[in-house]
Amino acid sequence: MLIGLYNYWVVVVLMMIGFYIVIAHGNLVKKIVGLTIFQTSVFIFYISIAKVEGGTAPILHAGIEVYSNPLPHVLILTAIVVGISTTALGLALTVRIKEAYGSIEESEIQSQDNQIQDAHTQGALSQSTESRESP
Amino acid sequence: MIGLLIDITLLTLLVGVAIAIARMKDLFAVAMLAGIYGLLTASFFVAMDAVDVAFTEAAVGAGISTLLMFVVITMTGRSEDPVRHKPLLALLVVTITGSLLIFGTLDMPYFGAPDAPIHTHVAPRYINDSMQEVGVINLVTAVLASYRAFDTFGEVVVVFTAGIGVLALLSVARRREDDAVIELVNDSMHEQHLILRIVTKMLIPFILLFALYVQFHGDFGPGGGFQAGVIFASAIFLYALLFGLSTARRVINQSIIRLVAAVGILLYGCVGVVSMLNGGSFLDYNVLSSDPIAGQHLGILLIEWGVGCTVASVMVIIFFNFAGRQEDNQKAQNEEDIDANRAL
Amino acid sequence: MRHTLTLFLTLAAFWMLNSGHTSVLMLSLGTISVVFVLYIAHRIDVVDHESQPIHLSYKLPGYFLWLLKELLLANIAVVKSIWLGKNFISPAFTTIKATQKTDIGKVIYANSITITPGTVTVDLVGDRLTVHALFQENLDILKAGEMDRRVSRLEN
Amino acid sequence: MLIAATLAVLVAMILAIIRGIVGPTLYDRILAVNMFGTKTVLLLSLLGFVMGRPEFLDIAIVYALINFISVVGVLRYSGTFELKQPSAESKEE
Amino acid sequence: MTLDINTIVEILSGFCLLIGSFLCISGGVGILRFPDFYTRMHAVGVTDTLAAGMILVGLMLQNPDALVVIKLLMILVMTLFINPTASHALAKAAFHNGLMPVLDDTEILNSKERNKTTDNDLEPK
Repeated sequence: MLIGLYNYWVVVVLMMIGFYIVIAHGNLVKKIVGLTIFQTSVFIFYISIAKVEGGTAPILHAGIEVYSNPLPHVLILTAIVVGISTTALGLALTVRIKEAYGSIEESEIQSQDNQIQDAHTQGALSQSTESRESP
Repeated sequence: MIGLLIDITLLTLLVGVAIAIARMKDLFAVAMLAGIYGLLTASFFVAMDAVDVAFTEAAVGAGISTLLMFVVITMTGRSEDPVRHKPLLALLVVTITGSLLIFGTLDMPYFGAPDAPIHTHVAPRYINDSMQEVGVINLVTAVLASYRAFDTFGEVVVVFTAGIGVLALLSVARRREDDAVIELVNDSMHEQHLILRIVTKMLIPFILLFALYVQFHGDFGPGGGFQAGVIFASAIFLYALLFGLSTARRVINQSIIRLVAAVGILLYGCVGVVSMLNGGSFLDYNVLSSDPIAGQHLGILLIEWGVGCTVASVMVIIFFNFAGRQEDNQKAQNEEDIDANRAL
Repeated sequence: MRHTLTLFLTLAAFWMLNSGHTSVLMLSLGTISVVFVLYIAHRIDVVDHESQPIHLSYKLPGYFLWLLKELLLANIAVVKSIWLGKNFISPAFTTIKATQKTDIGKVIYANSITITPGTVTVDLVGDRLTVHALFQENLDILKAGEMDRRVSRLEN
Repeated sequence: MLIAATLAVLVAMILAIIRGIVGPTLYDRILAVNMFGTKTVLLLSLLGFVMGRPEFLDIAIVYALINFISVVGVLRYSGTFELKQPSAESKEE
Repeated sequence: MTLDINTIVEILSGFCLLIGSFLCISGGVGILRFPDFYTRMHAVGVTDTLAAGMILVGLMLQNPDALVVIKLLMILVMTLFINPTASHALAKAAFHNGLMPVLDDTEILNSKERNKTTDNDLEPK
């Protein structure tokens, strides 16, 4: 019982660690690392499912009867390469955010955004009062 | 038994490393640990018989991803802000979700059970009949390139799109650098990193050839276009790291690389279209040749080649853009520093 | 030209040893790959006497045997100090002179020092090697210059 | 014996991870990662034999290569690669 | 009792693996026990060269398949070729960035504080 489901529990734990990093940390790079951990936990889940007791790698060989399931391997193989591409995209966005805001901490970005928003609303207010006064 | 022990040890180590990653503030250390995490995952994949996947994860998780992380950290700053957003609330959310998920796993078939639902639908066909239908002894390649070729096509397009995305976000118009300057920088670098340089010079042709070997032997053992592309790209990274980005840009033409990325996908798509013209359905290789098995072999060879081209060039594009951006930032920083010094 | 030829031969050998397939298709793919890699290697300019040290090749095996013996001895010393604890090490640090004339000779020397546990080449500037050693004795042996002489002998 | 060797490699991996986590300097961490990479290569070679299919050694070769590339990359981007003027002569002697 | 060639090879292989395992663990202990970065590097050198060599040779003796032996040999050559280079690069980078080695015994005793100071030096701004 304990051994039989151990893999899945580890997957859940890893997934939750990744999830925790994503929601509890403000640094964008750290968040991306968290996402990577999350992603990897899914990979581990799929590969664990594919394992067959007593089987070997799904490459045919004379005299071997039991093979692990090749389908999840295919899905994960492509997912890894796609994963690095999307991670790269995320990192590229981070770099641009750093250049635009001067910081990659979520709270700071938020406060800068709020300031801009405030400035806009104030500007809009004063503009509207001006326009009301002008005629 | 030993298999189980290795499995459990590796998984426990993974959890340990993940927790360490979560707790660390120094992002460089986080990236290093992420590299270890990638190596561990790859070892786990080998222990789980997923040799092809381990192949890819080795190059991606431990190599490229760590490298990109490092380039980005040099641009965005090394330390993390100590302020956390309501860690208790986050912990609560995570615990609840985790316990629900663990409750869910209680219904899962036990690990390695041969009669689990996943092993009863399509897998037997792949394992038993693919030798007659596709004629490739590596079942992963058979499924990847033949049974699920359409799916793989989508994945390659996603990789390509991500490459374009990075290009759009990070590419900067580059002024042509003076050859003499590059030459000068190179010479001084050569003095400084004599050993690294000479060893790298010896190594690079072999890494490149190894990548091509992996590309063409995907039918017989672990390997194929994805793995080959990543390894090929890492050889070029190594070159760029040691001989400078401008040298690498000069010898490896950027527009050709972009062209190759597109050609790879086109090659893949064209194989599908040709099989349609020959009267089959999209990506049905049986009709490519008079003998279905020969047709399958030809089709797999071509699309793997397409995949390899696209993956390799997209990885190179991604890396060159990140590194180029970093170099520009560095230059700007240096100039600012000099100005500041002058002002003082 | 000579270097291109040797690179071609080593690459071809590398392919054959890795692949082990002798069907016509695999062999022709192999040839194409090797030629392609040769083209790239020339383009990125990594084919020269440094990456293809053929002029040293016939003397190397003898040197490696000697190095192997040194390696065994050095390992025993380091392993002993690992288990005995930190009181048994006497880290030392110095600069020594390399007498090799060519870059490749210096690289072989520096790497031989590093590969022997107990000594690490920390820096290589001109003909001066900065070496860090776990024991003072290691440095004394290095300064006696046996390894240096052997590597120099490889060169000519 | 194979199993004993596998376990020994696993133990060495654990010790390397501890060094990687403890640090204290960046270089210690890189050293730990480098050692961990070598251990992974050994583990993979051993795993093939333990599981009875030793023909997948290509993966171990890739690891050896990638390990080198990542160490070089890390050094290049940890801001330690563009060397200041060598200060070797002024030290010692 | 006759010792045929297979048994001898088997015993030899077991012996190599045993030595390799011992060296592996030694290296692991060394990287934890040694006082500073440079000395740790020597400990890693042990595992990287002889331990890897022993284990790989032990594996070569296990399997008569030529292709497998060649690949193991290739891994061995690569390890012996690449590892010293990587170690050197690392040591050089550390040295040029002001990480000074701990030299005599009195300093080793103070290595705790030393390590702390180096950490602070590297602390991000």
